[in-house]
Amino acid sequence: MSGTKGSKGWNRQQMADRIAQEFQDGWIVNLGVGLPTLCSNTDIGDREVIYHSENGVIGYGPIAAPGTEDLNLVNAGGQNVTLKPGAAVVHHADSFAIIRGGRIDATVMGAYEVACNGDFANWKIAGAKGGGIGGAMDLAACAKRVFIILEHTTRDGKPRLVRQCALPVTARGVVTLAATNFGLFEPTGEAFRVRDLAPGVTLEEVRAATGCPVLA
Amino acid sequence: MSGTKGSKGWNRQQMADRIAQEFQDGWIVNLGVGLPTLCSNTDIGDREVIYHSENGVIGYGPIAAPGTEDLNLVNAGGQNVTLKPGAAVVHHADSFAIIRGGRIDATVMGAYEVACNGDFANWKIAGAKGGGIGGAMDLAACAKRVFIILEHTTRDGKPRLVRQCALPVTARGVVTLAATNFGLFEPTGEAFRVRDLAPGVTLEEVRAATGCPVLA
Amino acid sequence: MSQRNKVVASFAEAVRDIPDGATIGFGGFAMPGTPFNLIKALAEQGARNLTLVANTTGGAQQPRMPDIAMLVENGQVRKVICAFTAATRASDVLPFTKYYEAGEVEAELVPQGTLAERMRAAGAGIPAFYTPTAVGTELAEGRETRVINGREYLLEYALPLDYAFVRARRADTFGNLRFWRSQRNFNPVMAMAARVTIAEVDEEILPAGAMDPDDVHTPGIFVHRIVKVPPAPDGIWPQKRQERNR
Amino acid sequence: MSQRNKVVASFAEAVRDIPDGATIGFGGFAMPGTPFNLIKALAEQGARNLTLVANTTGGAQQPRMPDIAMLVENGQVRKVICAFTAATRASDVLPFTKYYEAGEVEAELVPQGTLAERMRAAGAGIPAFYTPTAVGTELAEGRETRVINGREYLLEYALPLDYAFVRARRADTFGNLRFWRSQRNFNPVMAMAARVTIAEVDEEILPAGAMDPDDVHTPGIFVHRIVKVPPAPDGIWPQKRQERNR
Repeated sequence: MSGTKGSKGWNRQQMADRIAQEFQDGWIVNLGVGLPTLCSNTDIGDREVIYHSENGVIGYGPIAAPGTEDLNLVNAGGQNVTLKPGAAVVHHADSFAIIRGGRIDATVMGAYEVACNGDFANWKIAGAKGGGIGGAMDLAACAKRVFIILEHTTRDGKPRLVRQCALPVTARGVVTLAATNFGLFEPTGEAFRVRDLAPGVTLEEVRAATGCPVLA
Repeated sequence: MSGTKGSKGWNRQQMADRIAQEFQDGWIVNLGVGLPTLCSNTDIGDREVIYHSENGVIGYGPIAAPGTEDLNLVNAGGQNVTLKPGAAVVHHADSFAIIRGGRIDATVMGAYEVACNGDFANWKIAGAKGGGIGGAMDLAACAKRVFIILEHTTRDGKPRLVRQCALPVTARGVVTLAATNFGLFEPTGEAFRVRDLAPGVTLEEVRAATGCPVLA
Repeated sequence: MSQRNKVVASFAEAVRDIPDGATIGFGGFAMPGTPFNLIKALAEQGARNLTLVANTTGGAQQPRMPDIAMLVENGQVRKVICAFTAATRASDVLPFTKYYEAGEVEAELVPQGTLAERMRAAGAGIPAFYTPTAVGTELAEGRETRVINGREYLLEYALPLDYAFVRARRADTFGNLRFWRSQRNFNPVMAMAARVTIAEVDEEILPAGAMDPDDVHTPGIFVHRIVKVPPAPDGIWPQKRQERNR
Repeated sequence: MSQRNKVVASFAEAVRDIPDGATIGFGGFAMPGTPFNLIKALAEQGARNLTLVANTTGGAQQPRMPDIAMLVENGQVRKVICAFTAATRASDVLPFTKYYEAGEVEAELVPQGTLAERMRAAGAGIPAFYTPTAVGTELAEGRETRVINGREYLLEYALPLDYAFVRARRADTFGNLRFWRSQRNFNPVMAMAARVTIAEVDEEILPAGAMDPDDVHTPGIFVHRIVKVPPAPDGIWPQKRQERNR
């Protein structure tokens, strides 16, 4: 989840844009903290998406313009957002009832690692005592689709798309698609299948930077 | 739960009055359909009781005067009631969260039988297929105190205060006090202890009409 | 399914796609919040072999309003799941009883709080939970219990619905609902439990944005079709009934 | 406890009786709905050996507001139960981490939805429930799971509280509460789970009856003490923080 300045392929917004292109009209979508938030900037034409935030806000809109913030209205990342017409607020147990109950068409999250068996890891740093789960495990286990946005490799060049997660997983076998700066990838069990390559990125480059087989 | 016209001891309102005298200031009380409803007519001085109805009404008041009924506001018996200042409405799952969560200081119910071991039966008529449980099993299992109002005997003179319920029970070992036309009785395990006798009723008469030992 | 405008022109249209064998939940406790118009439309639509979930089968009061028992009388029902499947006074006769005793319809009797919680659990993705209610009774016979912190509890399973019929006071085009007083009752949990929720609504449907987000009782993401109840006699409204004092 | 007037004059008075060893839950998600004034009063009151339940231990943001970690720093805390017990980015440092890594405080890490549901279960008299969340993860290791309809679920237990600290926009003297926007978050479920709920309230306390019964978010039967938050600087209010865009 580090900055992508100077890295090859898509930039942060383009990764988010590619995921947002998957959203269908009428979907209820939960955007995680950080990179996923950028999906709400994407122009997806006349498709209408309802954004749900784990703190119970259903139907939020763009970040509030400076000076107009309601300090008692935030998204999952604590940013002051606005509300769209038709918005509703519920409490935390009801908000996770919506998540656990299967009403979320897609959740978008950041991650440290995604495995080709659909596992992913995003709550515990290597060697840390404790972690930050937030709503990630509920969303990962229960959303209809789990989209991940992450850099294709770590800062020191190690693959983040791997055969098996080295870090403790958030959920098993749930990832639908992962967008990286190199492209859009679908875990198929034994490999990742390329759904899209970012401009200027070759299949060979992807394969060299990925910890498991990559299918064209 | 038949009429008491001509029967010995307390009348219907007096039985309810005796139970209502047990209510303490600040209690949250659930009144069942029928006889228990009469408790809300009782003058209990400056003690304030909050009436809860299983359909989610917290803080209801007297039955609405004819012509002023709100047809969308009823108590557990379907009667159009009024609301007191401070009232609140919740949905059914939250209403039974209040019950199951132990917030009800006392529930008052009718019954066919009460046993001296604290069991009681009020949901299934002998020989019937099916029954009417409503909120009775939740209230009986979870209220802090279970008060029962019932006639001391059936129309043909059989005791309703018994050693063991013949009918299927609503809950086991939960009855705090039972008020009948003969008096107020406390189940002690092997017997009923007399807490009050109705005017003109003797201990001997109670014993003759009761299906288990009665302690003075 | 569009989230933009869920308003449907008629009750018939709103229930048209309900297939034989569907499980349908009904809000309502006594008259308030009962979707009379949708029940009537379902009777006219004719789907059969249905499983119906409601507080009661109805029909004990006069005037009789459209109720679950009418669908039973109509031959549309395989099973009911209710907190009342028979009267509690020998002198009362429920219309349902005749069919139940004749074995023409199945019934599952569930304590009211357990019924509400099973629906809420279905909506909340909780497949099962423990409750103290009904422990030690006939209803718990042969079923799984568990002692937790020294007390015995009964295992209960979520009860998901294909459709929910609800009645609300107010709605916007997005499907956000508000109920009036005890009209709320089972309606929000029925809506949570259902794949498709159909609401009949007392007032004119508001545009999205006209309801304050803090005032919504049931969020629109739980509601899929909305029909305005027309004035009587075309629409069915709660009526005064004889006061009973049992 | 009187239901008539629950208004208490000061935060100090509202928290005075909290004993050592109590379990206390805190509403709040980011700034909205966080009971800053009650947290500060608890720090001044000094009860020790506490178990604290909240979304996070706090302190990651500037300006720093009264938070759980301050009570840890103050030596009052035995254990925290949170959805965040460490940062998710190596570059972030939580004030809590130092004490946790030094073994001076225990922590139980719980997924946020499970945390909310455990509190709701405590309030609803449900001692345990099953959830799909965390199945197959480190959090489920060695714990009881069960397959229901072909899917594996984890058994989770209710988490009852001795006290809940909540923050609301509006209250009446009976304790009925309304929250503003995402101020609601955990507050209603914390209130449900607690034996004693203490609310700090933004607006002047209303007389009972001034709030419409359909507009109440948390019924007064769940609320025991209410304190009006005074204007700053005597009272602590949410403040703008630097926008972070990670």
